[in-house]
Amino acid sequence: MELLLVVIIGLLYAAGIYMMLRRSLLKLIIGLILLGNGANMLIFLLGRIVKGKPPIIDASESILSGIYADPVPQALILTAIVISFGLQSFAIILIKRAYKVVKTDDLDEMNATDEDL
Amino acid sequence: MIKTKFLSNLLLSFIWVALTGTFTLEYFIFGFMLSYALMWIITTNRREDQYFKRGPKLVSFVFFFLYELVKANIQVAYDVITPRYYMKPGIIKIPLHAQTDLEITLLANLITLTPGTLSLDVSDDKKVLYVHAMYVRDKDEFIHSIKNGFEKRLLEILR
Amino acid sequence: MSNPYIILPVIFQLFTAILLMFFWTKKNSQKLISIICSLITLGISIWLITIVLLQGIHVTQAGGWEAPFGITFVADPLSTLMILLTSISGLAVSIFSTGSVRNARIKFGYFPIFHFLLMGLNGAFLAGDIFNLYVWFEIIIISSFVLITLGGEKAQLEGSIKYVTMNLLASVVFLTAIAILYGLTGSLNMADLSIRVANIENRGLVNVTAILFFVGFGIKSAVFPLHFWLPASYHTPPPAISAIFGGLLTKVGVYALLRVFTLIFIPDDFMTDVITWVAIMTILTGCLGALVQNNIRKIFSYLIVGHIGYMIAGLGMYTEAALVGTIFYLIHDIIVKTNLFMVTGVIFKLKGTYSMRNLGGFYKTYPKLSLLMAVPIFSLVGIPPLSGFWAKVFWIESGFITENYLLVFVLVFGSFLTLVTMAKLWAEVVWKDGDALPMKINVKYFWELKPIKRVAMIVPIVLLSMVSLYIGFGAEHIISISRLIGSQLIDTTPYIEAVLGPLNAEVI
Amino acid sequence: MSLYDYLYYIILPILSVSILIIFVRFIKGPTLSDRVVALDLIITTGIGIIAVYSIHTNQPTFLDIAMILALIAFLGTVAFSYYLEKRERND
Amino acid sequence: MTEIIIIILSSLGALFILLAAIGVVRMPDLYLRISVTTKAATLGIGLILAAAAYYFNDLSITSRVMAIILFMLLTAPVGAHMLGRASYFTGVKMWKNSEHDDLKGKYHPKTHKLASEDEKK
Amino acid sequence: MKTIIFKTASSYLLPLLLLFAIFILLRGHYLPGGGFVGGLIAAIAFVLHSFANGIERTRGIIKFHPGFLMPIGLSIALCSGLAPLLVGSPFMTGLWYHNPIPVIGMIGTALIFDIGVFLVVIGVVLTIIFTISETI
Amino acid sequence: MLLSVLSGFILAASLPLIGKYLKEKWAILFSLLPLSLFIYFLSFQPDISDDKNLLFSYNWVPSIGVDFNFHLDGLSLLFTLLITGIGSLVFIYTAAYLKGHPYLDRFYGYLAMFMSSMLGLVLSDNIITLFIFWELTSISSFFLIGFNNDSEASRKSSLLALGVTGFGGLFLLAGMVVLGYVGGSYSILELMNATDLIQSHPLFVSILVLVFIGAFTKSAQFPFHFWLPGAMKAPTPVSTYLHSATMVKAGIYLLARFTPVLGAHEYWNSTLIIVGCITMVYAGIHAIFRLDLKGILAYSTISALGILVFLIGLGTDDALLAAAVFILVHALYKATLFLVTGIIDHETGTRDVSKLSGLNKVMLPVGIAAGLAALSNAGIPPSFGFVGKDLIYEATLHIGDWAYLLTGAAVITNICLLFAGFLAGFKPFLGKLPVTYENVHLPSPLLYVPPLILASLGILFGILPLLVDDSLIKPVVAAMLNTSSDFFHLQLWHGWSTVLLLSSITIGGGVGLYFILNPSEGLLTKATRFEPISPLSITGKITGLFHGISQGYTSVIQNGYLRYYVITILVFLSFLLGYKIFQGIDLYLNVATLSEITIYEVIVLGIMAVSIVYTVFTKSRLVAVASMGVIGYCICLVFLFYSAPDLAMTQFSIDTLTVILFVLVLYNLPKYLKLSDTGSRVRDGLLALIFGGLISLLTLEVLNEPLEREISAYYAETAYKLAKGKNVVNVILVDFRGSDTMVEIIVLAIAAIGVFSLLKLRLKSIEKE
Ligand code: NA
Ligand code: NA
Repeated sequence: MELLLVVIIGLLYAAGIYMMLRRSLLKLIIGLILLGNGANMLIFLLGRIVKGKPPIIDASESILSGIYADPVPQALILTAIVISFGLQSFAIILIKRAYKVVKTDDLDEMNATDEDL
Repeated sequence: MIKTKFLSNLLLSFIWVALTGTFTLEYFIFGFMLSYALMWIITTNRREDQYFKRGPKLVSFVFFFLYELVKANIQVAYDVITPRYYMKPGIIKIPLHAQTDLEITLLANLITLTPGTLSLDVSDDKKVLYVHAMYVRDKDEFIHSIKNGFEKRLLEILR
Repeated sequence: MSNPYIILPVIFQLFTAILLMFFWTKKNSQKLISIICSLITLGISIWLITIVLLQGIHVTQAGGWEAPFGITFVADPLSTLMILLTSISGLAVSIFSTGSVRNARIKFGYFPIFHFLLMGLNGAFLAGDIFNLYVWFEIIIISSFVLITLGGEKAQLEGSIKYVTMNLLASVVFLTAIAILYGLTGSLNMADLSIRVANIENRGLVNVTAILFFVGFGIKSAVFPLHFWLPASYHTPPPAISAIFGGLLTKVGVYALLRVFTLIFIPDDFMTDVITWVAIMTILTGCLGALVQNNIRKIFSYLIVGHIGYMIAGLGMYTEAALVGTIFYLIHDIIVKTNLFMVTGVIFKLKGTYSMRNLGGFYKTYPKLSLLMAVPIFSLVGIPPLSGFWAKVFWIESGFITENYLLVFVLVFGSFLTLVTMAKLWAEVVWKDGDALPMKINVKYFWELKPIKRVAMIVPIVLLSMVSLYIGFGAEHIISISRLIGSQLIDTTPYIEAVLGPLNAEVI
Repeated sequence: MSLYDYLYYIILPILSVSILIIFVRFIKGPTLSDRVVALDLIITTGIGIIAVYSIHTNQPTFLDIAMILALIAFLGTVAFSYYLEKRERND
Repeated sequence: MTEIIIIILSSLGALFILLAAIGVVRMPDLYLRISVTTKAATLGIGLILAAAAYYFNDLSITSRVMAIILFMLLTAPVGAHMLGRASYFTGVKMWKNSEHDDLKGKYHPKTHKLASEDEKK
Repeated sequence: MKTIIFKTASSYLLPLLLLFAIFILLRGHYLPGGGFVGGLIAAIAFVLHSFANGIERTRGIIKFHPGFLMPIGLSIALCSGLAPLLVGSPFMTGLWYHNPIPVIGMIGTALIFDIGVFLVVIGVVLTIIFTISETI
Repeated sequence: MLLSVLSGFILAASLPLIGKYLKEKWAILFSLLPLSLFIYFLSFQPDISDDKNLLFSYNWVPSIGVDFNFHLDGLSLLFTLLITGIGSLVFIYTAAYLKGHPYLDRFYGYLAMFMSSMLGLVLSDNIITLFIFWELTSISSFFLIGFNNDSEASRKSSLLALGVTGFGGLFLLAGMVVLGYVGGSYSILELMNATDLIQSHPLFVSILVLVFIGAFTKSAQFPFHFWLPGAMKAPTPVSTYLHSATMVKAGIYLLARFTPVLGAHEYWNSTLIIVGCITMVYAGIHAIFRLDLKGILAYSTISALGILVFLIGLGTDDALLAAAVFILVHALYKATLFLVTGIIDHETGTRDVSKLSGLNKVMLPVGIAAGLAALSNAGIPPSFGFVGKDLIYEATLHIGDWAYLLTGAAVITNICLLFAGFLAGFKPFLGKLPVTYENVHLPSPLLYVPPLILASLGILFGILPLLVDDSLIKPVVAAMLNTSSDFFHLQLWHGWSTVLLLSSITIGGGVGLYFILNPSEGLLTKATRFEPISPLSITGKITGLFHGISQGYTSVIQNGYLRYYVITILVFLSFLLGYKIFQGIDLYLNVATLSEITIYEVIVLGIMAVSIVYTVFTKSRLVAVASMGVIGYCICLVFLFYSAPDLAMTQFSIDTLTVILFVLVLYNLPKYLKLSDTGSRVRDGLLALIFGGLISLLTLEVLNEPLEREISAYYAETAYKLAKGKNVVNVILVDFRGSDTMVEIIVLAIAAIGVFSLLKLRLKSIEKE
């Protein structure tokens, strides 16, 4: 199963990159989101995957015993997801505003700040 | 309206208890207080009708609904899995007896929940309901079946 | 030494930001709160660096969970120094902002975000946990996103799109690196990682992970060829914002590089080569870029890049002396760059333009101001014995010792380009007789400001100029702190022992 | 065949295949509304998968996710409808 | 006995979902797809959830399952209605064999007000 | 969107979802859930309501700007983290009230912290969505 | 001592307070500073002639061995006396020259700064401190050359001067640092004891090169000489003080100072001889063709500096003696000529030598000063210049193999210098006074007394060389040789010898040339034909080219296209990753560690893969957003299958919220346009696949490694017992790693504020700064 996940992660990274290299602002943001998803999956996979044993202590027990999923990557991903959500929302609004002000979605037309030596 | 509010309050407390899955007095009281607070937060003017004396009708309505559900599901299933289409779809205007928002909403939802029909919209003057139906052999008969079936039974419970 | 109060610089900034949020539209209260709290933070930072220098490294284990299980905050000389510098710059920019930032921006959260940014910086410096470092970085970038777009002007938005994109890319790379590091070690505590990474047998994987960290932090510190966002964006927001960005943001990347590449990864030969080449190209790109600009803020933006190259060069040589140079330069650069961007703000308020071609006449009209401007400008050039000078002594020596002749040459050449650029700027802006520029209606000129605002714009420049003069003339003190830090970067045992407790020989 | 095997080897695959079939509609469209219907149905089917999975792994906690999913599916549909209506009105 | 009930419930549920899946692909127009799928799926999920409730046989879980079902019964038709209505005035066409369209012309093109009678010209 | 059906449904959904949100918040320490997801659900509840009734109505319910929830939530979270400093423990050390409270369970700084998270998340999501909706 | 060195800085710093009052009427008071310093340094003379080395120690940066240790020996004494002596006269002269100038106080400030820097430079024992003062002289020079900052030419010249000297200075810094490293100390006194160590070190050549670049740029040696004529744009006192008498001699001082450390080495000698020789001849010939008095003097200065470098390069006792004398000689006559030129310029308004004549009739004392200086310049007895020239020939004649060639060069140079001296010293004063200048008056004594003093000294030392012999020159030579020297006595008359013959040839040639060659526009034009190949214009071209390259490079690198930036970053990252993965890792796959594959996972991941591809390639924005929704839900299912219910919940909620956001925003965005061509799509696709592939490969390799579970095990153990929670993930979030969560919600809050202000804040047009 890890093999498939590895492929998917690679695919997410590749798709994210590809989208970032397009000229549309919107695709850029989509690309970043895909990359973020890829990174989260990567953390998840590299924390090693365990099927059907969430890191929740049974009502009758006081420690987590046997085989269980590593809770640390889950906590990290949770934090990362939430943070990306904040950043992504901001980025999404940014493109909206940029479109309104610059009046184009074409990134190639947004290079005024680099010109004018 | 105090009674209505009290009822919804009780209902919400009940849901709380159901959610937590612990039927004890403390949980119930806590839920009651919680929903009381929430209702205070969300209160806008809303009309609600009395709530009691509808028990038996409710039960029979449920069975009626389930029957309709299964029947229509089978009909649709047959149409879905067989290669030919047997349906005669269309959007039908159904005049409403239901008046309050709650009545209309419940009716519309129930209609949608049965396979083959879909409440598309209610006119702004709340006089008619537009329903998309799969099997409209006869338009009038269809309207009649809705009005005598769902609407009548539903209104009996609600009024 | 355990001391729960070392996170005060973070907590207090957070407190300030929250307090400011409660005063959302009350601009005068916000200004007052910001200045007072910045002063208090400065006091806290001074206290912190004093106890660290006197008593050694202090740590606190957040939540009371022993390392490596909880999140550790470490106040070592490097981090407390960075916090002190942040507080100094922060105070200066806070005062400067009260005079220069227009009310519209203040009413839309300028000050709270500003203090969130400072909090993020302090947090990043104290973080002793790699993932915690990541979250602090996110605080920094999101606050900088908000600040750089605050006002939503066309140039701001265009610049910020590049800024945002590349910083988010950096975050992804950083996160990827953390994922792999966790996959290899199962740990996140940096001191713990130091030991665990050293014990990994598959060095290939370790080196690859190091590359990811290098690129992630490299983007943030704007090294070639990862620097593009900086010249594209730093000149777009209001000067106060540019000031705090120019002074501190990229340095956080440098800090992270220093930390990670001394504590967790010791660069192998390939990595030092890469760092060296990156440094060379960064210096050239930044300094050459600065040479041809006309907008004075862009000049300084490019110089930021070039001078980041210097600091990276110190890392590339990887000797204690070179690292000492880097630390020294870091101290100088934070103060001076912040100051210069504030100076550009004053220039703009006086003339209504950033264009070197159109500027002029400062020598005649504002001689005292010119004199004041001379301090940061010539400090930046590194006219000895001003603050930019001393680090070069360390680098050149290390460069010759490690036989990095090309690097030394480029360092020297970069200094030369900086000199020429600044001399040109001086000749154009200060000496040249400026044309009478048409008044712009959208600019609130310096003389239109209330006297208190004018004072608020000048005082921080004086303050930072004095600090940079002190760095230059009191070099002895700065060097001895840099020395201490440099030695602790090379010998990380004190750091690790402060976090994990005394180590037994076999672990090391 | 035990209950677990039955769920694992019969029911879960059926549900997965259902998702796959629905996904065909998602890809085909042709209108956005079709895709939204498909999306909604995918989520709904997901609830089913979760329920079966919770039986299979004996983890009732998974059912809580089902609750959230139900909520989410509705929200998504509403948002898309909201968008469609806004877009149409302004065109 | 428990197992058999669970197997029956879950099989029925899965079949209904499969039915909805096939329906959503096979039905010729959007309204039919909405129509077929919303309830087939709701019914199917209801059954599977019931199976789960039966399996765990725990009051808190049963109540939770009831809550989910209730919630779905409440939201699914509302969602269907919203989407159907939005689609209608974004111009999603009905299947060519459809016979009646009482909605035609009832929406005010600008305000989206829905009339109950034909507008008097 | 002026549809009677949705409007009516939303006014029943709102309290239901809010209850659910608090439920998720409180159980987080024992089962999946917690302040974050709880906050999201609460926010979604309001968002749904605003879709159906317009933002003004929803605003009327909340009675103050949702953004205000952010500093409040942050203050709560910060206080829960600072409390241990008063007794000389490190930042964010869990302090627990030793007797479990009926219904809610164990009361401790962690729970208070989670409530802070809950409020912040509501404030954030509502600020974002409402601002966008208002400026469309 | 420290106070006396820094007094100039103190004066400059106090100007904002006192400058205003002084500049009006009491400007002359400024000269008290150099004057008192002159007396102060003169008071050390007896000690120095007693072969005492005076060391004054002050701490500064002990941790790297940088200090204010001032070392006074013969060499530094000579220079301090020149600096303060000529300084006093220049300060006095300035009071009249720039009388009433609005920025007179600033001018004195810069002059004082310069004087202090120069004193520091020649007194420092520490080579880093020496360098610091060295740079300060460049900076003060920059301010002084650019003093007339309204004029573009002034600004350009000052930039050029700073550019060249700054360039050299940085190399010098490198040289000093390496020298310190190699020699183990920054103290010159200690370095002198480490000569063997230094000269045998592999870095010795680097040190030489670096020090030479520093010295040559400062002392205007070919091909770095071109900044000096431009520097004459500065007011005359500056030209006098900095660009003839003192600053340009800093390079000479440096070479002289390091002679005991780096000297007596083949590379040292030959480089200096060659460079000095070229410079003296080249600049000497150049001087002939000038019309501008200052231009003539500038080139003759360069030539004279060439002679000094040349002499130091010869390195013999004779040569060093000659150098020591010539430093003094040149300072005296060149300062005089500059001051005189200033007077002429001041009074007549021109410096064009072809237009000037007969000024003796209106300003005789000035003419006397000029004439005396010209004599000394020409080396005509009984001037001190004669003594100096003799010594030069003495030195060149005894050099061995190359004696004739080098002597020839010296003769040619001296002829040119003589010619130049006559041109500046005699030509304006002799002959007929043009009508235009009949109203010219003798200026204030403050202007003509200083040159008169200097010129008279030039004659006085010639007549009585004993005055300076033991007292000044001998200690200088001793310092350069690092031994006491008693091998000579300066004298005017050596008797009949080859040297005398050479002197006569020089004088005859020069005087002849003076009468044959009349300075005119025509000559100048002929000379300017060679301008395109002069170092100045070559440097100009190189600078231009360099500027062009910088511009091109910058606009190529910073081209404004975001995607090229991203591509660059990714290519860089992929290259490094790829290189390290394939070079440093054994690639293998450990199948045993992998878990089984089930049908439903395959389906979910398959759908996910298709959705990813679909998101990328769909032409509709909404479909892309919806597909992202699908991707998100598939990820949730993966989280769910692999025991992460909290994650699944959160991902679900967040994903949906993101979709909502997109949907709300999309409504304002334009439709996708197909903007990129197939070529770039293929390129981007390849890059993306390579990067994705590398990440996959890396992931697989990491999966082979065993994972330490110590930390998770601790959490599993203590989550309930100590942290009182059963959902370990949540316990981590709110307790074990609560700080992360704290930060996380702050990120959210900031983002919300950002969204709010981004959408709501509309600057009024009046607020858009
Ligand atoms: Na180390
Ligand atoms: Na949770």
